[in-house]
Amino acid sequence: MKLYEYAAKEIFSKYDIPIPGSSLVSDADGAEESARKMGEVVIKAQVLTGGRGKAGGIARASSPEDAKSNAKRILGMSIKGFPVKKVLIEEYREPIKEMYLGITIDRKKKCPVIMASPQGGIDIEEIAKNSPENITMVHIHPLTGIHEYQARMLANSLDRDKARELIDIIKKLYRVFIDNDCQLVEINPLARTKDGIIALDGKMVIDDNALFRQDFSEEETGSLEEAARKNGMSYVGLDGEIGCIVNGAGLAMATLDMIKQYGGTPANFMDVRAGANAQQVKTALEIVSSNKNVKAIIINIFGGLTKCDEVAKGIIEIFPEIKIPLVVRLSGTNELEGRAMLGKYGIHMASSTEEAAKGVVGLGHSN
Amino acid sequence: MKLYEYAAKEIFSKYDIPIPGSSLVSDADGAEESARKMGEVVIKAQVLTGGRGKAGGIARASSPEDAKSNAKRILGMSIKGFPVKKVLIEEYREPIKEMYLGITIDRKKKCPVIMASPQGGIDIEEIAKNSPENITMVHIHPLTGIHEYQARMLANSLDRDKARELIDIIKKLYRVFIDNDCQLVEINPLARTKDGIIALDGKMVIDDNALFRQDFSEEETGSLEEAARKNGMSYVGLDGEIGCIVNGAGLAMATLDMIKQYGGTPANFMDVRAGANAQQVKTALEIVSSNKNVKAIIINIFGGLTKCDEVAKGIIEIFPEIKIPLVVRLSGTNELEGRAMLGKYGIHMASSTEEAAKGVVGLGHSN
Amino acid sequence: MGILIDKNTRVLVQGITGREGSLQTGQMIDFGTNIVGGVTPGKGGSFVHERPVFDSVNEALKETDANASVIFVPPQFATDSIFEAIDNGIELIVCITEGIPIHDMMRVWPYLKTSSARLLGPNCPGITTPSASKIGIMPNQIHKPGNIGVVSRSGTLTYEIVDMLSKNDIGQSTSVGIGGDPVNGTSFVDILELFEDDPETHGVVMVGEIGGTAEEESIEFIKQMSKPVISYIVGVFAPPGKTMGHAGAIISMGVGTALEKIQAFEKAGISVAKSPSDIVQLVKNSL
Amino acid sequence: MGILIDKNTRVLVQGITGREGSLQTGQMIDFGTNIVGGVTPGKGGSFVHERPVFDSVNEALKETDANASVIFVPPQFATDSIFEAIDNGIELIVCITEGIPIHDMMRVWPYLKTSSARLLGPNCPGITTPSASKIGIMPNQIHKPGNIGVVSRSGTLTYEIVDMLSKNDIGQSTSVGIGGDPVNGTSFVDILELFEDDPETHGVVMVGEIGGTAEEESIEFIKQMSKPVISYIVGVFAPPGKTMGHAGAIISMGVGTALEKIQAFEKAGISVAKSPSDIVQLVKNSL
Repeated sequence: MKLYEYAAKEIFSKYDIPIPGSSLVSDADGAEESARKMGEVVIKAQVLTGGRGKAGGIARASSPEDAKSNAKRILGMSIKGFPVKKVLIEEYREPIKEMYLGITIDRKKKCPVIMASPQGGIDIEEIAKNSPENITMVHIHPLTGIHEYQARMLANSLDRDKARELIDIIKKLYRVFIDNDCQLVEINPLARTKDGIIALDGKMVIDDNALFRQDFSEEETGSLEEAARKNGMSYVGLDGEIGCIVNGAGLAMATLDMIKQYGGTPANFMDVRAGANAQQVKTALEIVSSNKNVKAIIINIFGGLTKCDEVAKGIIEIFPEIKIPLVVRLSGTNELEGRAMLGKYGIHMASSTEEAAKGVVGLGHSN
Repeated sequence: MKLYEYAAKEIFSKYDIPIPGSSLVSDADGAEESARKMGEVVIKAQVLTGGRGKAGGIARASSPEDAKSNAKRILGMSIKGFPVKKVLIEEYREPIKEMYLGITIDRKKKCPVIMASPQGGIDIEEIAKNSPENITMVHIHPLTGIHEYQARMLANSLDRDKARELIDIIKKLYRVFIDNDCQLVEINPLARTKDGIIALDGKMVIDDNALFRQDFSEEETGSLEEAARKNGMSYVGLDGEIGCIVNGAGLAMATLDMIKQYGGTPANFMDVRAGANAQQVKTALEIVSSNKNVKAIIINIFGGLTKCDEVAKGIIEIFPEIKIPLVVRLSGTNELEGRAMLGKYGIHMASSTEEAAKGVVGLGHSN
Repeated sequence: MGILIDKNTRVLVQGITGREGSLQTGQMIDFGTNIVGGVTPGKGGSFVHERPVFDSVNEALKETDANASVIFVPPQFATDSIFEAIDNGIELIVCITEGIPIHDMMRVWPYLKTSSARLLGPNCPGITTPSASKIGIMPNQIHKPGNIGVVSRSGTLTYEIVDMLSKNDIGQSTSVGIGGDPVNGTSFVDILELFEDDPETHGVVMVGEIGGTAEEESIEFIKQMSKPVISYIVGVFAPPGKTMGHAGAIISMGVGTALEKIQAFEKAGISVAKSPSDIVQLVKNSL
Repeated sequence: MGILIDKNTRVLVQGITGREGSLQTGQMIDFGTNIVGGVTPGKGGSFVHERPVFDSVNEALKETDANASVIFVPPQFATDSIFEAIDNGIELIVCITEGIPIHDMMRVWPYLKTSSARLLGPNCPGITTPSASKIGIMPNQIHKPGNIGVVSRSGTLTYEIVDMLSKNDIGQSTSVGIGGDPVNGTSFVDILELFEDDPETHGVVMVGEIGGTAEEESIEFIKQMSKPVISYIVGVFAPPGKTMGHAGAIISMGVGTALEKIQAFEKAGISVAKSPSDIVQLVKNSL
């Protein structure tokens, strides 16, 4: 789960990592009012995607009127498909130097890795590619946590003159990472100003698996992704015309690849997970079919924990309402029962992923 | 550093480990007043030694008057040489079952060990000796901390019916142990009462090496042990007549053993530590000579970090005031300088620990 | 006799009284697995499928001689069960549980490495040696004894492939799911080494997917193996930057796309199948 | 050539700019130790006794080829220095620092065990191989080359014994202080094993003390050694239940009194000296 910049900074502030004074507003009048109190400000679009700056979602304003007009403009924007509903009005802080500090998980070494670069503000992946010598990477043992000497090495690589302040921030950011079950926490830029070191931007991604013990409430977006998640399933929207419902992420990806091989384009990824019941299958069909681009749907189930008769039950409940052609493949647990149930309804059946993929692409083209 | 029962219980309470309502008083009137509010109470002598109960330092009182007279009696006591200056007035809780729970450090395995026994109230070393099958010992990995399954095993061994409550207390007690740098934390008895599980006694020993980061202030006792500690040295009073000043705990113990072999009895153990300066040596002599039983003093130094001339300087500064015969042995760093300095004062010199020990025992006998 | 498990493997089920734990215990017994008991705190003394239930692994080991365990407990308690199994000297631990927080697994990993235990999973379908033993949740009917080892990061995709192999008369020595989570206990190389040393295994099917570098890390070993390895890697169509389900299929720092993996394999001269049926062809050609 | 160190050992001094660190660096250089540099955060670029000072072990290793380090940093930072040395692959770490909290050392121990580093101490006087190298704080003049290995939990008592051996013409192969703290990096057995395998060591003097069971744990090994071991154990007169200084001499759970140790040694047929001069006699008799 991604957090908005303002939410990440609220957490930084709780851990005493310095951030500029700010106020979150959803209309231009609020922006004007905030700017009146702060003086020179920066207006920043709050969206869950990168590249705001290039898209014009960030502006400086030296007067309240200026702040108002910029906020109005930005609140009317949509960045990479994300409408801007809120802007952060922040005191402007002149950076003397812009640095990068981030913590993520190194899958290969199976531990947190802290990355620091004296060159900040721009994309860390660019720096990693073009001047890797400018990034200091320090791996942290998950059971001991960060050692003082490690924080010191990172701080020295950023700005030797401000090592003490930076050591403190690095140790605090590591606590943010651990306490909040982060997959990523990033300060970019981490700026040196005349008043000290300060976090000018903040990014946090929380492990969805850990949300049960974290206090983050997800914003209601009304999206299909959200509807799936609430029902214990996983949905990712894509650009094509073939709706997909599969149990298991690996089989789902194989199904997508196969549809592509047979000349179709998937409209979505959907994993109904192990042990899906009839109700979930029904919901999955509702979600997938609500995408207007979908011309045909493939249901590909290899039952282990998932029972094929449960799947069939779910399909039957909603099948009459769906006007989109279906291809169903059922193998594994209670396969025969499931097939028998669907047989009566004249639903296209397939006996393998390949057959199903080939079939659904054909239906999609003829539809 | 040992904590008083009341101080240990204050910490337990901070961690939400249940303790009886109580009040700490230093006079009989206070005891009466507290008992008036509480009803049936227990009056407990606050001393840093075991065996209070057997010595009569614990009494139950069912009326305020009874509490007053018992408090008066106990406040007049001295238990194993410790005068009772304060008593804890505690609400009486009827135990249905008395258990033992303790955490200490297993030196062999170099990790914390939690010990639980359904038989509490009495000496755990007795149980360990006589019925070891009644003690469940669980070792904790210092880097992972206590696992839920370990707390559950211990709880089940104590009282399966109250496992949930006990798991909670065990995990909290482990936090007490870690957060406070404990060498020992003990609840004995841990009682099951009709109102739940409760800690009826508490014992904590804090690692002296960790006091720099802990917030325990040592009670002023005016003892020689305290005077030594404040000056960065280590003193333990013993029963004999030979005062000892040595650098290094190992050499100090060897010196004590040797004095005993030559027929003397040490009046103290004293380690002036590595790198002692003249001021510390002077203070050490003051401390050791203030014990009226001391008939002769041995100063045994093998200089490494400690410089023999510094030691000599310290001796010379106070030597004229001390009326007790001295034997000094100086070897190692700046040995010749040190010896030369003392030579002028006619102080008995020895060239080895054995010679010095033999010499000081002779002086002690003739004095 | 395949790898890691055989007829003599004695299995404890951690979380045996839960819905899935109990259901799958029945399936494993039907398969012929030697289930010696189960563990559910607070349920000690009861029975599931006529197997005794204990309050802890420690108590279970006093009454049984289990040397393997399979974990069905919910994600918030699953790593505690892994620690309990490790501390009690269980040699093979199979963790089926999906959805364990990654920070919890990062804490398990260094602890696991200093023990002698082998952990399969988490978020894995388990391991099956046909006609001998099955630990986990793979459907009973898909397996067929033979000489092909299967190792995979996926769940249902593994069933699909094993099933297809069996239907095409290609039996398996052992089929292993190592799990799809970013931090798991056993790598492709760990399993490939065992297959290389197993006289009953004549070739290996390896099923990888987008994300991480687990596949790339196995290339050097595969190149020096004496046995043929047929690979199949899914997620070519998964758009970069999107998280494809809970399977840990997160692309980080520009590495781990399926296409990159396929290219790296092909460059190293390792066979890459285009589809499940292509796997069958390539296996037949290789033997 | 003795054990653990020789003329080629290249030593880094952690905490080189402190009072003791600087003083002892001078002493080690006088002894002939190959000190290649030092570390003190924030003092990088300066020099102590003409040796370069670095901000971190990592930076020191870019400029020097140190393979050992000696730690003089204050107790509240000492375990961080140990972790830093371990993580940078230092093979031999000698921690002189006294007064490290026991909880800190408990956290070091499992980490150390999974590394290949050898830690002497903390709270130890270090290690000396006469005419070759000295790492630590033993007085330079007490050593004499020869064939007796010395291993001890004490500091000054070790000097006393080494000095007495030298004065009686009994030279040492290597003298080692393993440290007096309850949780330390190296046991008696670790050192005894090295002495047993060292062709230049013909016999061993082992100095133990009250507290813990480190001495008892070495009995089985000593019994099967081919070389004579002379032991000396102090603290017979230390009253039980009292803490004798900071030396970790705490008696816990009824084990570890000096008398019990002596009796256990005598029962196992190991020579126990009554005094330092008795050590000399027993060593002479044993060779």
